[in-house]
Amino acid sequence: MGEILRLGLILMLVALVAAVALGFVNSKTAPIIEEQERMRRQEAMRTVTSSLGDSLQFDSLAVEGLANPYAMVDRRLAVVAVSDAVSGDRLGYTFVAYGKGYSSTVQTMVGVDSSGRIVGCSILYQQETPGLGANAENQPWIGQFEGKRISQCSVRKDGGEIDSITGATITSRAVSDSVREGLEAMREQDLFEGGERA
Amino acid sequence: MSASMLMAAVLASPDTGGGGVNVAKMMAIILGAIFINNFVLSRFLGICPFLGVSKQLDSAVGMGAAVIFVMTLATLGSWLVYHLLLVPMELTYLRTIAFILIIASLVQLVEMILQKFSPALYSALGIYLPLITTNCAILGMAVLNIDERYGLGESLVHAVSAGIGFTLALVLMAGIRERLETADVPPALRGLPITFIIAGAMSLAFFGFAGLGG
Amino acid sequence: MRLWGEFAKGIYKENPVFKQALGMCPFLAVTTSVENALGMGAASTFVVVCSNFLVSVLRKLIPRKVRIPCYIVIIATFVTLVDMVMNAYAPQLHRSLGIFIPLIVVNCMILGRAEGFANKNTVIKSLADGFGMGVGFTLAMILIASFREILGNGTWLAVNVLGERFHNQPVLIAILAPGAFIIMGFILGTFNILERRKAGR
Amino acid sequence: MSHLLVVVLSAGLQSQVDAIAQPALVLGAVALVLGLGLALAAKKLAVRKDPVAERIEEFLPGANCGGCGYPGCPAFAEAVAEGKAPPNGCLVVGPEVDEKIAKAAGQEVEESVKRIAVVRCGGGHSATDAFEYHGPPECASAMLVMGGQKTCPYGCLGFGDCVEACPFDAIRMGEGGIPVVDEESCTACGRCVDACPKGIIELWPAENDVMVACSSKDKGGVARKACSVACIGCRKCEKACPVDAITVDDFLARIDPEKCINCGLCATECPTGAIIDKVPARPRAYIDSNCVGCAICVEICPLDAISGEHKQRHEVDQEKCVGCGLCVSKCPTNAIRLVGALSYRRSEG
Amino acid sequence: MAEPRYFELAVSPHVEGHQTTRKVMFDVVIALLPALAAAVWFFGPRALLLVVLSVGAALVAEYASLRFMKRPISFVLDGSAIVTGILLAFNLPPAVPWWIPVAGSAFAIVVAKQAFGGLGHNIMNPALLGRAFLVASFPVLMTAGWIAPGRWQQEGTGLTTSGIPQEQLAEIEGADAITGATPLNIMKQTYDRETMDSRMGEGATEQVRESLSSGGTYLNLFLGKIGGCIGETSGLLLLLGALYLVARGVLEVRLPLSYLGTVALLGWVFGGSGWFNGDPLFHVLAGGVILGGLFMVSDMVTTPVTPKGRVIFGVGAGLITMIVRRWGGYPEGCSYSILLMNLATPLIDRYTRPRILGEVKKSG
Amino acid sequence: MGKLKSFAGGTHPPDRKHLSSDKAIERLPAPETVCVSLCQQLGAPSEPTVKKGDKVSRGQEIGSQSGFISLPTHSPVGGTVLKVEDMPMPHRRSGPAVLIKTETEEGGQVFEPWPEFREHSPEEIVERIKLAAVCGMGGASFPTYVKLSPPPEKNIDTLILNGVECEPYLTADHRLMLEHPDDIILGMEILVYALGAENVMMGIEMNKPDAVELMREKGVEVVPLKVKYPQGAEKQLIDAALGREVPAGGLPLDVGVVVQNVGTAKAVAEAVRDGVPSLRRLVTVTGLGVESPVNLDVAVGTPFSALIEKAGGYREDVARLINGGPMMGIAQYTDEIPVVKGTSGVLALNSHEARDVAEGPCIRCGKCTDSCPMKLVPSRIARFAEYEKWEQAEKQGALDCIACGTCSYVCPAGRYLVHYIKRAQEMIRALRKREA
Repeated sequence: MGEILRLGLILMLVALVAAVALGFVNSKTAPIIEEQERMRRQEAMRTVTSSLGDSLQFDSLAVEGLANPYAMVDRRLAVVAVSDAVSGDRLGYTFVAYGKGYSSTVQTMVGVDSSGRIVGCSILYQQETPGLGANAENQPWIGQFEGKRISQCSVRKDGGEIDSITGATITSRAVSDSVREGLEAMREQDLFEGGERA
Repeated sequence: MSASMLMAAVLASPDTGGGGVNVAKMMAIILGAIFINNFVLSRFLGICPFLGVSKQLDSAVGMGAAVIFVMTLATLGSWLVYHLLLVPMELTYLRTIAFILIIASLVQLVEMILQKFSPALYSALGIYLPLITTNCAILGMAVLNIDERYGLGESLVHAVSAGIGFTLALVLMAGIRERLETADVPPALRGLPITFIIAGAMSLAFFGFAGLGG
Repeated sequence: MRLWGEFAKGIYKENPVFKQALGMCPFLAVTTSVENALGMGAASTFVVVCSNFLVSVLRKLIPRKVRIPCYIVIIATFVTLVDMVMNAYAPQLHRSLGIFIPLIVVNCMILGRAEGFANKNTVIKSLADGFGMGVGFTLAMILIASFREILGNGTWLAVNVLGERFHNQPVLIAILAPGAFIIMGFILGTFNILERRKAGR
Repeated sequence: MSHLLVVVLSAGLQSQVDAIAQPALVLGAVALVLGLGLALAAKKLAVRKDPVAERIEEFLPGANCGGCGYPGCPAFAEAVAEGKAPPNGCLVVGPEVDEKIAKAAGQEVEESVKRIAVVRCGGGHSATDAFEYHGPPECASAMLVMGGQKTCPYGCLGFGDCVEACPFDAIRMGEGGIPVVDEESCTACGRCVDACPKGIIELWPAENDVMVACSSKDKGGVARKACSVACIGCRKCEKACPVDAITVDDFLARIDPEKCINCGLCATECPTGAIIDKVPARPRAYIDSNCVGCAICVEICPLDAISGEHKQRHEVDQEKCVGCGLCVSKCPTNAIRLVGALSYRRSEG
Repeated sequence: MAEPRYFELAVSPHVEGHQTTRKVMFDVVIALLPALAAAVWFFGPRALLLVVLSVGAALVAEYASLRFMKRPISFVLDGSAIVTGILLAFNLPPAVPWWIPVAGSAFAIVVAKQAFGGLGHNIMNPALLGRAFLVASFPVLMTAGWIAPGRWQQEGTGLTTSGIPQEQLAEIEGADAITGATPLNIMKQTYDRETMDSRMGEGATEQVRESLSSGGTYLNLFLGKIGGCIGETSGLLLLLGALYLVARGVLEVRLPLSYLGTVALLGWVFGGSGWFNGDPLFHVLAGGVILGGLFMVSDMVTTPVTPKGRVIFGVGAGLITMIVRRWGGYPEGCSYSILLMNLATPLIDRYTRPRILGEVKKSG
Repeated sequence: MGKLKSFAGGTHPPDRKHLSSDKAIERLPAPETVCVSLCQQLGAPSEPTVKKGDKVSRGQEIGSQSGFISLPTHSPVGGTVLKVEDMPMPHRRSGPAVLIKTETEEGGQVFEPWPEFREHSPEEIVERIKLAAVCGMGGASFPTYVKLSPPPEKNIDTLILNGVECEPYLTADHRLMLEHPDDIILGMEILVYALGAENVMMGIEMNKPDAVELMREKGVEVVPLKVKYPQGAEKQLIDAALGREVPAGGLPLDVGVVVQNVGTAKAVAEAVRDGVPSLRRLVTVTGLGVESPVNLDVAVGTPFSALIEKAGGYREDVARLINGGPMMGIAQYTDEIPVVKGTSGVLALNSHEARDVAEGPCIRCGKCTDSCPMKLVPSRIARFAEYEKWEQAEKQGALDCIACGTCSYVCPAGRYLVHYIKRAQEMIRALRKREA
């Protein structure tokens, strides 16, 4: 039994040292990572809403019952309200759409104006096939979402106005469907003015 | 850890939020893991045993079964540890080290239990267990489940399906390699090279499943 | 010099990928571009050097029976370190390597070196060995990544090498999974032919 | 003082300590539990069947990578112990460890004499064909059809089953229609010996450069008719051999490699060329001034190549001497050396 | 007595059957010629050019690899490379650039065939693997490039690539979006009834389906007056070729029958928008099923040799074809289904060894 | 005519029996010297009992039985022994033989004639058949008495006389049935009596309708069989005639059946009724390589060259000489070899008839599987054999192969399938022996 205890303790010792080292490094890197993540989001939010104005203010919005179509992340869709930093007028929203792509969950940052028209999209994260699905990140494709309304926001095959990436229908569909579903969820909660009713 | 805590954690897992299991999503996970994103052929996980244990059909089947078994158990263990221990304590950065420890000890434990209580099963599966510790498919599965934010149920389904997918690839490969034993493969390509080429061809054929369940 | 020998053997004679078929998973998965290959190579080299070092230092202290778990913990620690550091300072690379960073833990090459070499050799030798293996691994990855990136994207380290027309219509399969397998198969075959030629002389 | 330090530390590095203590605690606990479990397992698993396998396992990495084709290191160790797997099957460990494994498995038969495969037939194109054979071009197949196409029932069929069988590419089909063994590459593994349906390949000491390249047990006339280089059992070699290394049975000469001194006399005597002498150039005996003229060498020389006055320094007739070296070993004053053709390995040793 | 006479010695048997590998291969080539003629008729000389390029590339690749491996060059002329070349070209859309068949053939011969040891040793159908390679490598080129049967369009018969007459298609609202698609593409869209209806008005799905299943379309499908791959247009002529092969004893009927039968059955079971209301005839006639079923499923080298195994292969391939058609990402699953079953062939062979005469199977 | 009985698989090689089917049997006088093999049959060779210079009479024993499956050897002529040594043989490179200078062809009756065989017990009859050295005349030369001495626990209910003669070209049995039906019928009765069988039938392929008719007229129960190779193989014949499957690795007597060739029946009749041992046999000399094919009644030990001479000599383009039929026969490189009891035919093929295909790789067409009468997968066994995987070859049923050659015949790739399998059989048996 003593032998066993000794072995266990040695392993514990090693693990202890490892944990200490990791804890130390983590305490140094975690904030950087967090900051970076935040910056990226911020940057993405700014990019997708750049057409709404120059000085914008972002506030997260709590709407009861705003269901996240992709419930695996969060049951509530985290919508950020975009308003003019000066006047405080609400100009639109941003949110992150999650769509199950070919080999990863594609995250798209979506910017819409207050009427529900998309003003910009950019891919936050994807691990799709290089050369195919990964091309979703590229401007010519993701750029076509700009100006689209909810009903147009699906691939042509499904009757929408989004051209699929050749050979990567699944990724195309994942992005457009997830964006549309997010918008639909917001529409349900009457977040958009006029026009966009069911 | 009390049972109620466990229950709470499981219930709190996202996938049960929608009320009831989403069949379509489950199908997507299953088909995805077996065919579309086959661990070996598409995600490049578990290549070493895939190359190593695919020489004979018998061992391929045994290995496959062992992988399914351990993968499921490891997923269960790692998911619980991650969501009940690491997440609450904000120690998620320890996941790699924690998972590998869990997997290693789990394999050992299973081996021990099997040997003790079911010698028949041990001789069929047990001999493959040691090989699984360093099978990146298992660790990959644990990490993927976290990255994909799967709930416990989904994770388990994912694990079983991925294991089946792995077994499928392994068994097919073993059959082909047995046949190639008596084929006129150019000497330079015999052994590993041709195995890679077959894997490539298999991977290409599996493209046919693209979009299934999606 | 002997140390040079320990280092150099990893590059061709005992190349972990081509001669020992180790570390295949990351090898195939991340070699879609030379850049990724470099990143993965650097990370793996770091881990194998560090783990070789530590294992060699501790080789007298760790009892045989728990040596594997201990090595795994040591390796996992360094992998997590790399994970965190890369995430902090090279987030783009971190994202594209994805799941394969934590999976360095189960790269047989690293455990293999720890157990097969560092376990019974001096610290300095183990460092040389680890470095050699890491560099060998990296070079191997760069080799296949070059094939894949040039064929599959028309670029090398993101520089367009085969002209615009090819870049727009590359042989996509090279960066897809089947391409990885098939190219690897033919590279190994070529190595076999070279070996034969050498033996024939 | 120390108290102060603790206070300062805990105050100043509060967050830092928290960030480190917590993981340490968790991981330490996990590791302890697992370590205990593993150690317990190791103890429980101590029931091993094969001590050899266990010893081999000691040398293995234990990474269970599967690269060897076996499910894990223990399985590989067992396979090696049972002789099913080659000792160098592990891809991870280096050659030094391979050796240790081989030793543990007891498979390493350290050969004192390097042996190589030799083909006991010189026939090939010199041997006549009895008929034309239509079938799979393999010796084993031809063998099934009336024992092969050669008139000589003992001779090489020349389809190269041995070439196919050699895992080291050490055999190729020579121009004479007889397989040629590359001495450097041959490892004396014996695959070719098994592969030859005529059983005319033999493992032969590499040092023995003189051998009978014929297996025919037919009577002289019959053998001669079938093949121009057949051993006809004339016994000339038997008589020529200075060391009685040759015996002729069943109309076939046989050299005892233990006794043979590579002098090549038999080869020169052989009327059909059935004895092959591979020595490129022979040295000659040289008698130096240490010679006391005892004439022992004169007695011993099978070729009468040494002559000289009694108590005078003797001389070797360079024309007659074949460098057999018999005199060298017998000279009481060590006055005789073999010179010339120094590349010849015997003279070096 | 005169001088003794010596005879050649050979293993038994001493007489030979009438078939040789080369005859078998050239029979297949002959059987494919009518369909080739149809392709040229419908798609113009370009189809012929593509086939010639493909065959040429296959032969060159075969020659080069045999030379490289220092194997007897005579195998180049055994006809198998020609068959591979033709079949590969038959699986291409008629408007692909000229280098596509060249690349595909080279891949098919080098990777799918010679790397495995050449004729008889390959695991997967080279032509299909070549096609899969092309689809994966050049998805844009391989999924576009359909052309409507040109000759008829020029003469104003108003046919479209889908085989549905122009006027009829025009009746369907918003149908302009689908004129460039093959029948299977259209069928695929009708699976999502909701979208289809919402886009083109209530009942559009049914309307399109009806058009697809109309007698005219059947006839077009059968005769080949539709868009599609070079070789898959004319079911009639393919069938003719297959009958020739059956008559020559080259084609074994178990494979094609079980395959086509399964496709038809499953086409009925879930080939429609619900269950058990599909159109079996449509599913058999559309796309590459006839080409695949008659000439690829029955590729000797890559399919099982045992009678039972052949049936299993056919059924399995049919099942996968229909699953891909109904639920998969590609409109056509024929070629992939065959490749996938090719992978399983060694296993099927292994487990379907016939009972040896007098053998008592061990039970339990 | 209803559906003819047959078995599953098989093939239809061109039978070319018309070359000799209407040629009546001619008796060929013994040549100047006869070379009698001491190993006429399957099993151990007999021990020579004569030496150089000895005078022998026709029918005298010149070799004695040695071992269970073995037979004595008799001199087919009266004369002087010239030498006793190894000589070239049709089934092996060389074997022990006795060379006898022919002086007379008189005599031969060395046993007491038993015109009424029923006066003797079945055991006595079997003993007589053994002493008379009767062995299977179909080609395999299995000692007949062994087949007639089943272990007591096996109940033999049926005797099948094999008049199928499915090997292409050969017509000796056909002629025999037409010309000596009574001898055959007598032999059949003796065999039935010796075996105590209840049923007896004769299997004849429908390419010999005249023989079927004649036998029926004589009151024999004939099973007309579909013309298909290898209809005459024991297991296939039993399957076709009775629907019984001989278990793998087993013998016909495991299903209560004994099969005997019609020629054997005649030899039995002569041994019992006339007291003459088996000294002669019928040989079809045919093929496009000889001028005029004939059916001959020759003394055992007659050289092939004498038979060829009788058939008008070779034609210019003769390429191959075969002992037996074209499917299973053994090629010979010289005609200076003697007729043995298993020589059912001497076949001289010209270069067009003789198989000469370059062996190509297997294209897995499955024709061998479809046509294998034993329902094996020959291509697979051959593959395993080619790559020397004997164990797997055995698992695939290599030992069940009857070496009929159908697979090689139908193979479009010209693979030497049956040859590989035979090699595997030899290796497997050798390995088994080594293990035992």
